[in-house]
Amino acid sequence: MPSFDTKAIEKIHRDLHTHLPSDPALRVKALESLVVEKGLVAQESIDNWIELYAERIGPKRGAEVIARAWTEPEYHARLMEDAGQAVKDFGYEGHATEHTKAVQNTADTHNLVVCTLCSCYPFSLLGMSPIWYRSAAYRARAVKEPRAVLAEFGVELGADVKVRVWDSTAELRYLVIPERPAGTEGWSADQLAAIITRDSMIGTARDLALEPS
Amino acid sequence: MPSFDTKAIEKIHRDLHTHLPSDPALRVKALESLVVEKGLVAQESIDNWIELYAERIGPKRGAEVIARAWTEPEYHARLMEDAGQAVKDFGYEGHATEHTKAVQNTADTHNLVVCTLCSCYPFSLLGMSPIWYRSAAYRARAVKEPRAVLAEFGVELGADVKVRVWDSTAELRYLVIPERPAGTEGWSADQLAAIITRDSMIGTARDLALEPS
Amino acid sequence: MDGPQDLGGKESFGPIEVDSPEYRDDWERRQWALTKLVTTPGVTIDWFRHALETMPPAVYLSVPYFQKWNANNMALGIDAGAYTLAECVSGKAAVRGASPPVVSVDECEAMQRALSVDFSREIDAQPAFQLGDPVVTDARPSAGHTRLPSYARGARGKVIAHHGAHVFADTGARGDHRAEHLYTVEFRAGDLWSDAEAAEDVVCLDLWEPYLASA
Amino acid sequence: MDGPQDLGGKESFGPIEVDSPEYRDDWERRQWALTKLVTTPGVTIDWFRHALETMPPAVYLSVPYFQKWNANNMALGIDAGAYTLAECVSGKAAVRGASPPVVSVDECEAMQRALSVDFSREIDAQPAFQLGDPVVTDARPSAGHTRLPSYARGARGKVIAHHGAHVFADTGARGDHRAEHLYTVEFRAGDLWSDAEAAEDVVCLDLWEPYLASA
Repeated sequence: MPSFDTKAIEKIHRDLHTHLPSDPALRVKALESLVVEKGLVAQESIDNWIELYAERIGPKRGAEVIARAWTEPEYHARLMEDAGQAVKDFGYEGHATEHTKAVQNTADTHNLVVCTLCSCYPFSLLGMSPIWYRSAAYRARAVKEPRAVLAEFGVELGADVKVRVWDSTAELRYLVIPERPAGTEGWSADQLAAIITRDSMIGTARDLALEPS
Repeated sequence: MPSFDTKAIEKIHRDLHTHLPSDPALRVKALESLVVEKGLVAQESIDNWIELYAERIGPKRGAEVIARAWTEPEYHARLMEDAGQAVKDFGYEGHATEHTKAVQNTADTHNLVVCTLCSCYPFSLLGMSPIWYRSAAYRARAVKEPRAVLAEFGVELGADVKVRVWDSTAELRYLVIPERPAGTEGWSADQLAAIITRDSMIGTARDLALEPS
Repeated sequence: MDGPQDLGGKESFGPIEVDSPEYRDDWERRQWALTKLVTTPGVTIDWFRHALETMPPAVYLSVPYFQKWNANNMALGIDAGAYTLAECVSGKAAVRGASPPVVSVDECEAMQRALSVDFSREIDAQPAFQLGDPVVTDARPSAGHTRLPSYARGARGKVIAHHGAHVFADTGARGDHRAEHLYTVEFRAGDLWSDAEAAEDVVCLDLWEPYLASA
Repeated sequence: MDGPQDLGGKESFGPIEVDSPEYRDDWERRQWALTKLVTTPGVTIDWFRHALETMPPAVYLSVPYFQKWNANNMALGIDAGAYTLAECVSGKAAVRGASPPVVSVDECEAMQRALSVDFSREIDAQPAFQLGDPVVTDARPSAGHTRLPSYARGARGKVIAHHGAHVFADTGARGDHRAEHLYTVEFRAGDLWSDAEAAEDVVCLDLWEPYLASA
């Protein structure tokens, strides 16, 4: 059982830092060979988990959910009411999505999601997070200078647009619903899903292009 | 002239980090050879500055000041009133001592000095600071858990002794006056100065031994 | 606690690598899988996070994200007695175990789906705050793990949502799964930062009742 | 600003190397001398400190102290046009200068003595606070350089000394040498930390008037 003792775990971390090689590839190899030898996991299971995230779980899921919300007002209402439940229609519930909240961009509001204390992310809906989302720079700056951050992503917001930053401090996760672009009237949900980008669902992109990127 | 521009200097620091070798000895050699070639300093002056701190400026100065205060009540009063002025009797004014404040340990009070924001120190009275004084661990912990810090230095304080931590946040510097130990009645100022340690003037030591360490 | 993880509003980190991928190296993918497939019994999500916060700060800030997870998995396992430091360093098990069945991709997907964990709980206590209530956050650093970031300490905000009671992170990190009422609190940027880009922008945080007082 | 220098109360740094010497390597002594002997015109003590705070945080926390000073001397010189980045990297001057006279040890000592600098100033404004006054510090992070550490933000304390007006660090870092009244403020440990070792221990800080309000 864990000790739940701060000083004890801090000491273990210092010891690991002292004794492990600096190359992270070697460190991961050491842990992998240890847990495989101990019989805690089969090597092939690791490959399979990687395949799962490479093939099945990614931002396409979130895009499908949002495209449906754009085309079905009733689903949009359910998504806004309880996104964690609404994504279960697709079987897309999973890692860190039980308490998901959808936040809607509008002409005068832009939403941006961050986790300043670790790197919480709705993995089951968006797949693995990009490195920048996990970086100190993004975590530090998104809450303090969201407009400067957005500008680095190429999003220039006017003073007439209010920014709402969501810092994922508890077990709620956030999914930004971008605005449906003009010129997509009559498009199918599949067509719409194809133009919804990962960054637009985090909030570091705003205007969607009509061509898939 | 300096730019006084935070973003500009931050960028320069990042560039230096990218382009300089990681070995600090090489970095210092580069700066030294650059400023010598530019005619900003003579190499021998650097040696002389190092000799100054090796031979003339060190904790012996602070010890002399305190020994005099122990033996001359009038000087003690002046030191407590304005230590920056009082040390000028010895010609010990200098780097970072103009606004020095002496703080007196008593049976029920212990003083401890730190600079959490950089590593301010009364160089002209105590010489170069020890590495631990400049370390993140000391700077982080001295204000929050001074008793645990003191215990690491071998000082165990009872609950009847109140700790006063002085964080040097402005241009005031602090000099702890340790308690004069019993058994030194009749000692000369020179004899007394010999038992006053650097750490006792920072506050990480408390009881002085009767033998010079 | 004021550990290296508390990054909100901290300065001097420079530009964001906006084009960075999900992974730079293959070991990152493998560590991600290892963290999900090999868990140490009794480790709560909050103890996992808290353990990560106790890494040497210079290391926390300088190594890639999944290197931190690697160290944390080792540390949590050593702490709980699942491995020894020597085993982690050598990568060799003192005692070999029987190889477990392979988890197929479909089974991995089912595992992933099962990670949709409900953190809400029914509690007897009535919520202390209502929607629209002005609140002020605790000004002092927490003694242990907390999810009240330092940039939002001693700050005034407004309750904009109540989520019922959720398992409380601060006690969860000590293995105590009590629940407390959880709210979303909205803060004006101008109330958080003296140099806010736009004072009427807002930052919203999910905060448990013990962090809050009436303002 | 909330930079890497703001270490008071931060966690996970581990034990103190209580037996560490003044220097570990000869280059540390040489850098110390270089910093004192070669100054860039117009650099204030506060701009020097502020510049150091803008180092990449992971670097600030991981390199030896005088390596930071080395980088800072280069950065300040580059910023002010005294050197170029290329010169710092190569260690070669684009244009050689005439060698200056050697500063003898006695002259070094006289220079050192002259570093006893009076930072007090006469100002017209009357002090806003008197000895014994209860005060509360600003709760928000400063926009730029500040000497109000984050651990003492939004905290209640008591004025125990007034030092007249001293050159104000926050503006000094921008080259503006105005002065503000300076006080020593005493804080109860129990008012700063939720897990103070002894609530009645105290921490004293020297704080300028703009950091303070009546409590």
